[in-house]
Amino acid sequence: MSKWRQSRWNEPLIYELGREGRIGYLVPELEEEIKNNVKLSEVLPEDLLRSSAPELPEVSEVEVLRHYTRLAETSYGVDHGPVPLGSCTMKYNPRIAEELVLDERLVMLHPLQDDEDVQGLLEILYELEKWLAEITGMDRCSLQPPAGAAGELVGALMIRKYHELRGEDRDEMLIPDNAHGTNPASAAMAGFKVVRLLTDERGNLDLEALKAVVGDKTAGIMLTNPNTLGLFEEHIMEIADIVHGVGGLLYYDGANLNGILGIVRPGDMGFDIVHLNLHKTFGTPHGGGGPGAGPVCAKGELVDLLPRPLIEYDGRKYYLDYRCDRCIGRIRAFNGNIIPLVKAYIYILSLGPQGLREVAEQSVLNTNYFISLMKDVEGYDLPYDPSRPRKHEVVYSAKPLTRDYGVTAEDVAKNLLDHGLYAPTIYFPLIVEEALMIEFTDTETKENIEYYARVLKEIAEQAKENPSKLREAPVNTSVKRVNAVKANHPKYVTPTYRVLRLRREGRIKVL
Amino acid sequence: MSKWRQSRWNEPLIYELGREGRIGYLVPELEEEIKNNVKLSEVLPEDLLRSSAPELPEVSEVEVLRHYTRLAETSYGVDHGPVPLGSCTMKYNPRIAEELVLDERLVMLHPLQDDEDVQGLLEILYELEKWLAEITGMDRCSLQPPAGAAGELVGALMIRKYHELRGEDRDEMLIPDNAHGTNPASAAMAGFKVVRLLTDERGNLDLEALKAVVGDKTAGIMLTNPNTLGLFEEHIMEIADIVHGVGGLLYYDGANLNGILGIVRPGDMGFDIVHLNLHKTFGTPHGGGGPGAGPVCAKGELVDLLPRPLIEYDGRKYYLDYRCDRCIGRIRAFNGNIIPLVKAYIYILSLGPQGLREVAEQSVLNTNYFISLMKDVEGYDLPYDPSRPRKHEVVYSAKPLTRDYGVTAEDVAKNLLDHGLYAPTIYFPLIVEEALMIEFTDTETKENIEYYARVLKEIAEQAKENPSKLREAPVNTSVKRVNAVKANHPKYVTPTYRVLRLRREGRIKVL
Amino acid sequence: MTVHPWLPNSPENIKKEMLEKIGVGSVDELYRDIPRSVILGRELKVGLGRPLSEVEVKRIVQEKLSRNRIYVNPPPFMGGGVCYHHVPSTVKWIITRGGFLTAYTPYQAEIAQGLLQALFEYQSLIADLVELEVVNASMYDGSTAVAEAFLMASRVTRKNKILVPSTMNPQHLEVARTWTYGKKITIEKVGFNEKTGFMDLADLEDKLRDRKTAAVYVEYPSYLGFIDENIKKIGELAHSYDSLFIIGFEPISLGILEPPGKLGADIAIAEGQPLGLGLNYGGPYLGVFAVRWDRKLVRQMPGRLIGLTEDSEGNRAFTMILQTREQHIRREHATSNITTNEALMAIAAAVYLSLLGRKGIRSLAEHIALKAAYTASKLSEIPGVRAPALSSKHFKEFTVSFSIGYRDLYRYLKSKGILGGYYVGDKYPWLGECALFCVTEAHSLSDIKLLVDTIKEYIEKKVDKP
Amino acid sequence: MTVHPWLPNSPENIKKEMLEKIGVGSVDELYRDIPRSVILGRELKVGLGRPLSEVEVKRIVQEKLSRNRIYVNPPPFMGGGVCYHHVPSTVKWIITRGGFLTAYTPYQAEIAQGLLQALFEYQSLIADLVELEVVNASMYDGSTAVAEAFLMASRVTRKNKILVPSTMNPQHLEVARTWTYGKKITIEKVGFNEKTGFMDLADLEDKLRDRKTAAVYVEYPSYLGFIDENIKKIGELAHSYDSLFIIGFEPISLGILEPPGKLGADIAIAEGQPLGLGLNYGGPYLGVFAVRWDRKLVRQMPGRLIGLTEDSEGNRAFTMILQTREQHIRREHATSNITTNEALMAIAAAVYLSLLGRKGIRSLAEHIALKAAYTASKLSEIPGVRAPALSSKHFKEFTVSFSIGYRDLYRYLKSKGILGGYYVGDKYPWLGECALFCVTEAHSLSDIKLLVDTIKEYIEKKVDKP
Ligand SMILES: Cc1ncc(COP(=O)(O)O)c(C=O)c1O
Ligand SMILES: Cc1ncc(COP(=O)(O)O)c(C=O)c1O
Repeated sequence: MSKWRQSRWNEPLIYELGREGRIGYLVPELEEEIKNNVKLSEVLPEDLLRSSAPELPEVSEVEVLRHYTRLAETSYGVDHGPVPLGSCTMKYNPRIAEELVLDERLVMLHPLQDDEDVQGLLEILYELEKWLAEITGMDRCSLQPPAGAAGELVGALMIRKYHELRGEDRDEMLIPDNAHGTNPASAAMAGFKVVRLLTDERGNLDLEALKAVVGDKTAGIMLTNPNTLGLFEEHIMEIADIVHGVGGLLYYDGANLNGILGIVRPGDMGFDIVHLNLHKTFGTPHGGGGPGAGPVCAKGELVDLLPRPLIEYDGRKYYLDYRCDRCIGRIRAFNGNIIPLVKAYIYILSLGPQGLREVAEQSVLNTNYFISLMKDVEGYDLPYDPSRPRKHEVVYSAKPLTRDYGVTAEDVAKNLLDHGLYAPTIYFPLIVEEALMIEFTDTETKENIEYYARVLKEIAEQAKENPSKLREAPVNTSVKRVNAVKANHPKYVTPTYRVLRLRREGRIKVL
Repeated sequence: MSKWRQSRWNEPLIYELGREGRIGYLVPELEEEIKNNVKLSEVLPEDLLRSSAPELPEVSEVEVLRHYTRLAETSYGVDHGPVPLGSCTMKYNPRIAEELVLDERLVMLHPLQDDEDVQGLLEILYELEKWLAEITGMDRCSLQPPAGAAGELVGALMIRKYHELRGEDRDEMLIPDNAHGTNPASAAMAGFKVVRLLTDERGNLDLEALKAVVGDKTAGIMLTNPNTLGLFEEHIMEIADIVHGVGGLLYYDGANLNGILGIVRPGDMGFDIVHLNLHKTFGTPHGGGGPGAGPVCAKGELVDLLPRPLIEYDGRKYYLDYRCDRCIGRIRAFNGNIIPLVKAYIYILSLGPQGLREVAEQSVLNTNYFISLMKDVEGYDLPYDPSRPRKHEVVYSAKPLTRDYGVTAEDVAKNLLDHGLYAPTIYFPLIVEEALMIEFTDTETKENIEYYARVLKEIAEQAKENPSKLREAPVNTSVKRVNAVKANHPKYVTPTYRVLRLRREGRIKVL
Repeated sequence: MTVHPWLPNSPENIKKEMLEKIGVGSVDELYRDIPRSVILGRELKVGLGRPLSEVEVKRIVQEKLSRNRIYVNPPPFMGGGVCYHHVPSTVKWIITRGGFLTAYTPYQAEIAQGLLQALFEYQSLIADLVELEVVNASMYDGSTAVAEAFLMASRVTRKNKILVPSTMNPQHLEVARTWTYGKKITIEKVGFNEKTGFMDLADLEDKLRDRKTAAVYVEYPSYLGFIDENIKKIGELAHSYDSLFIIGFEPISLGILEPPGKLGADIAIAEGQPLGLGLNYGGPYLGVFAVRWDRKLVRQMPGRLIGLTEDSEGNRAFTMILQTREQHIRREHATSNITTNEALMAIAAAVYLSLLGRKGIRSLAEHIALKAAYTASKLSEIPGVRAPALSSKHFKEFTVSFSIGYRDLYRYLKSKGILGGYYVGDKYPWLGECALFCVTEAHSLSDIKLLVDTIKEYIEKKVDKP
Repeated sequence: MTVHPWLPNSPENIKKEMLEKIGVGSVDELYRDIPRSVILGRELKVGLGRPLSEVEVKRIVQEKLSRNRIYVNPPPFMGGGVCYHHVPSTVKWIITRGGFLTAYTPYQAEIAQGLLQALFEYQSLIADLVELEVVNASMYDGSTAVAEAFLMASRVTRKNKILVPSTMNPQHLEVARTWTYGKKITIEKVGFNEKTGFMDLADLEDKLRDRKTAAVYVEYPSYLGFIDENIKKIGELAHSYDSLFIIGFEPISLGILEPPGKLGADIAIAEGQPLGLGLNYGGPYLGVFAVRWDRKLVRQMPGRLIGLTEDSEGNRAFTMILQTREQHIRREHATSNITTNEALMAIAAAVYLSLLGRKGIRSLAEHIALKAAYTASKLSEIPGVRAPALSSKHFKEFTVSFSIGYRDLYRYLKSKGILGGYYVGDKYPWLGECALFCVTEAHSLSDIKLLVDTIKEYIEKKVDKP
């Protein structure tokens, strides 16, 4: 049993802290001159004044600070150790970027300030856009989408608009069975019907199946390459030809770019539109679920469809260009998730071309090194042609453990936690049963990769000897296995403290 | 048993991390022009070139970051919970101060820049000095001493010089038996003989004993008031008269000022020289042992003796005045521990006079509330007239527990740790056996004070039932009870990894 | 490539060991399945063409930032959907702790309880602020929250018309149009009163009568700063025609204004930026999204939800709930495609609301309302200036209309170090030369005086010699 | 007084409960034992006379900071005992983690293992840098480390003369005199060579002959930047007269220069600022203090020591060791009065040295040595300029002497945004108009060119029209 253990504070809810009368923030005192000259009753509509104060806790600054400090220290991030969540590219977030973005000359900029006030920042964004276009092999990028999924929606809407502008009525979006859930969801949001494509046993797209479904309803295809199995789609050029051949467009989900940075470019593979996840590939932190940034890049005439504004340079000055003749419109208010964008700028600036390529090579090296360590570990299958090198990630199946000892992918995950390691992404992609999707990224140490493989081996050995023990994990985390059934039960489901309070008071129904 | 537990990482030494070839910091590449024009062999003396590289570890940035993050999260600070170390005044460190001092307009100032470059900072320091003089009731302050003990040394040297300048030969410094160890140590460093004064049963200085030792050898007395028992010295004016009466000076150890801020001032009690601990009373963080700041203030002609430079204002400009006709000289290089000084400035500015007074009242309220909670708790004595209200702190004795069950103050401390609470200062002051010196300060919540009292009660109850269990504590911290004997044994003592390495190689003797 | 601090396995000796174990001679072999024809075969043209040290990067970035202009003394008076608020130091401190900053979405609940609890508390604090029971863990920003609310309303009601105020935040409207474009939702503006800005109730009812309206949307306060005093009636009208009622609120104003839950809102959304976030030139911000305790609504909600539950020993624990709405499970049938959201900003808002508490949020709201009204009244004393330009009541943003051209005045203010209001005369022509000003707790009385005096001075000069 | 965010028990309702339990009617009663005559009885005159909000405090402080002038582009060229170095972001990150920042001295080892380990690693990294076995957990700064070394040498040898270089850092000398004043220690300067700056060995031996010398002190490199190539001989001489040998080193230079442990030092001290600390207008800095593995020396060491040991189950653990030297135990017989030290700065140094590692420190040292030498050589090409002013070899600081008055040139440089060298002509008159310049990794080639060109330009102008 690992000696690691997580801290445990049994931290009360913020509502259970504090006392009446306490505050954690001093509102500046209103000046006498103002107090004497304006009265609240004249300022606000009387019958819209709040009848009862919001039921917020009353907590002092020190209590707030301690509370959230304790919570932060009971949350495992990349700063604590490996987080090899496949598809998530959880790499080290360089501190230089974290430091530089605290600058008030960034944080205090109002989004509607004139271009002349933000020349330095626009230059950063302009250069970033150029670099992203170069990295993807595209012509221009919109930096506005706040995340990958938003980028996908942009792409899907661009494809929709593209066909509409050509007077074509195409409502089918082709998406492989191993695609990330955001792909079909985004296509659906853009009004497309989703046509599912199959994966062949080498882990490539099944070309025959593709050929069978393309046609004049085909608006496009959404692909990620390397795919979610970590395999490079070998027939990408054929796929491009087939889809282009029927008049469809190719959309590239850039979440898996890390392993091929500087080696192959989506644009060169025939893609027309690409989104990038700066919070994956370009080292900006994930913040426990965001903020991210999901720029979208496009080629040729599709550039006109990108959401506005775009950043332009007239040789003297940078400016935001709002002209939108054929563009899909605005994808969000203002100018994008600027802070992550600047972090990504710092990331690329720091690494340069050689560094970015090294990132790719390291991430692929790490994946395949891990595979080599797992070679003689029983209990885990490597589906889809184990002889093919993986790129940024690899997907194992814990099916042998499930079949033989009733130990599931989830059990494996929970046992990894007990060793102070974050678990892989599990049960995705859907085409792999009991999937364990592992991505060490470029920033994981050889030693930790070895440790991870060793622990997986130990788990498999324990599965033979004492499988029920494995199902009790985790025990070293701040709580034991969490009850998800209760969490989702209509009688118990508790999304807020307000619900808990009202339920206790009998003032709320079963959901 | 408390459910709290500290995280445990079993973190290796930084030496045990990393691999040959790794680095965590990129030195900028030297420009070709420079490489081509200077050669190392010509630049440095050949026979002083390092013959073997220093045996530092080789670690990547991510490893360094994780390593020290894990260590920081296995270290308990005020940010985690109460740290009621008596005499240390471990209060909450306001984040506004922590934020504002990161400003490059502070951090990048070279200490030898002209006064005209640092007018803003000098204004801060000038105002801070004025405020500290007002708070202590003195005329001027030197902001230079980096800590309380350094302030004491300054004070002791000023006293020495004062008598020398008057042609008097006085070599005795009077120091109470309950004084902090730095007082006698500082007096001795300044060349004084230390004369120990006794405490009477009310917790005051024994006046008769004092009268018996004063005389023409008396250089001065070092006192803190309230004293280390948390008791205000009731006869302070008589003491001042007695010491002044024989030509001695009064030095005030300001470590215990927190409970009387804005209520009584050392200057008004007859003290001639005062040091303050900004890292105690004025909310600057202790940093695990520093940096601190220990300004020294003086009255009347003693101002001339303060270490130089002082900050002056000529009506237009602030400047550093280095003139030193009678001053004791420099106590450190450059201008003081500027960052903590600015934090203390922000602290005072934020609270204002009402806030500072409230700080005092809250700290006294907290102490006496705690005493009231402990009234019916058996096992702990409150020596020295329990009917007197304490000020910033209170000292209990665990002697009943030791006597009856063999449970020592140290055992009590370790059991507190097991509840996620920091321990009191123990075995100080020396005049209290099995001392537990508890100072909640102004920033501790009523709830935590109650919890602390409750846990002390539980410990006393457990002492009756199962004293040996108490001696096994702590068990919830990252390690169990630490072996101090081995740590100090001449055969094992290991102050550095170098010693460990050399010992393993048989290349080092017993110390 | 030399060894890099961010790439622990980049030293040649380590690479060699790894390649040997893998059984290949070089990393290139691991790329063997990539068709040669698509291999780039040259270096990317990015950065300065080589890896740079921190020393160099810092110099470059800081040089660029030095070419931005910020307004500190006084802080920006510019409104337009977002205003400058003070961000408490404690908020910044917390969101730079590694456990929050560098964590992923809490897929593994047991090792991420702190993160889950913080997000649960965010949801809870917002729920109590708006008096609606269910709040998701965040949308991207206010504008996409509006868009998602429209999409959700359409799913819930199976209708596809949305009625919005004519004065609606134009950027939000644009965004909503983009997001709903694929779903063929039409967004229609309801008539309004040019003096007050209020929605025309008769026109609203007219437009509702076909019962094709999925939802009526109201801003509270509105983009132009006024508070539509008919808000309750609007909600009632909406409901009476089986439409949902969506309120877009300003979070701090709820310290003093009746919450959406009390006004009949089915969905309430907001731009959460005022809750402890920087201006950030537009992002990251925070999309707040809340709905009533109603199964039909909750099931159709977009985004992530954290819920309270127990661990196997009965200890309180948290985990992600109702995931069957989400893309990773429901794929094309999901309620939204969102996954990465603005979690860290939600935590910032939780810390902010915790610091303020029930008393703090009220006094902050009062403070702002009074200060803004005071500023408006002082501006109105200047001949040729009307503030607010509308006769209704306002919270923190308000319109100011000028008898002279605003753009020159704006430039003059900038020359004096003041960032004036955001020009909206082009978008709301009936308001004439008009701009959106904003006053918050960050502005002192002397900041306000400076603004007023500078405008006065300018206008007097103008009038003297036109 | 209103409720304050930093004072959780300041609300009246809470106070009341507490007072009741205590059994007094007001807080005043808790002060009843203070003689009325000394009670202040009025408000203090501090701050602005009232509590201020963060909003106000931030404005006030930032306004003041805006009246400081920093040199960023290029960074300061000023030497004089301290130089500008880049502080890696990781260092700043670590020392702002609450577990380090807000902890006290680790009196309770079990709950403070992380802090203890970090300090142990600091000691260890320095030990390997200097090749001496014992390092304390820090002194206040370089100057007080010198002073404590002199005091320690006197205790160890029971002698009270200290011999120092004539070129010694004048501030350090002043500080050492202050600290040793009570102990009646005399500090004597040894003769030196005006061309090289080296110590005069013959004079040294003369001064040692009375065998009353507790220690000989050498700076390495010296305050004036040169490296005394006789350093080993000086140590041998000191030892041959039963004196200790103390070296004051520059930490980064040890990446390339022979360490004190190899040069015979008994004690080595340093100003640790180069190891990841800001300039901070003079502090906090870091006093580095190391001694040889010798019982007599270690027992007389000042300051705190952390040691490696085990817990009751045999796991590795850390704790404070050899505390019987310290004031809290030995009181007037302690080796020093120090308790609060510069622990957080020591942790910064540990992080810095960990980041650099054995290769990094070497390449950084090489980089600086080469860049400084290059700069000096370029300056020397200007007519009327000699750099270094001494003929010996230098590391990062170096003297530059001018044929014209330096103060005007200095002002001219400032007018061009350049912070020039620190004037030392007054203290070292034989060097003429001379200043201490400093070049580090933070200076780019174009910074250096700018410096050289600006000086050249000024001198040419001067010579044209004097
Ligand atoms: C393959 C893939 N595509 C798309 C996404 C969606 O990106 P985001 O989370 O930035 O919205 C993700 C990540 O969650 C992903 O892994
Ligand atoms: C009563 C007392 N005096 C003096 C000191 C010494 O102050 P410092 O630790 O700042 O050197 C302390 C704290 O350690 C103290 O508690």
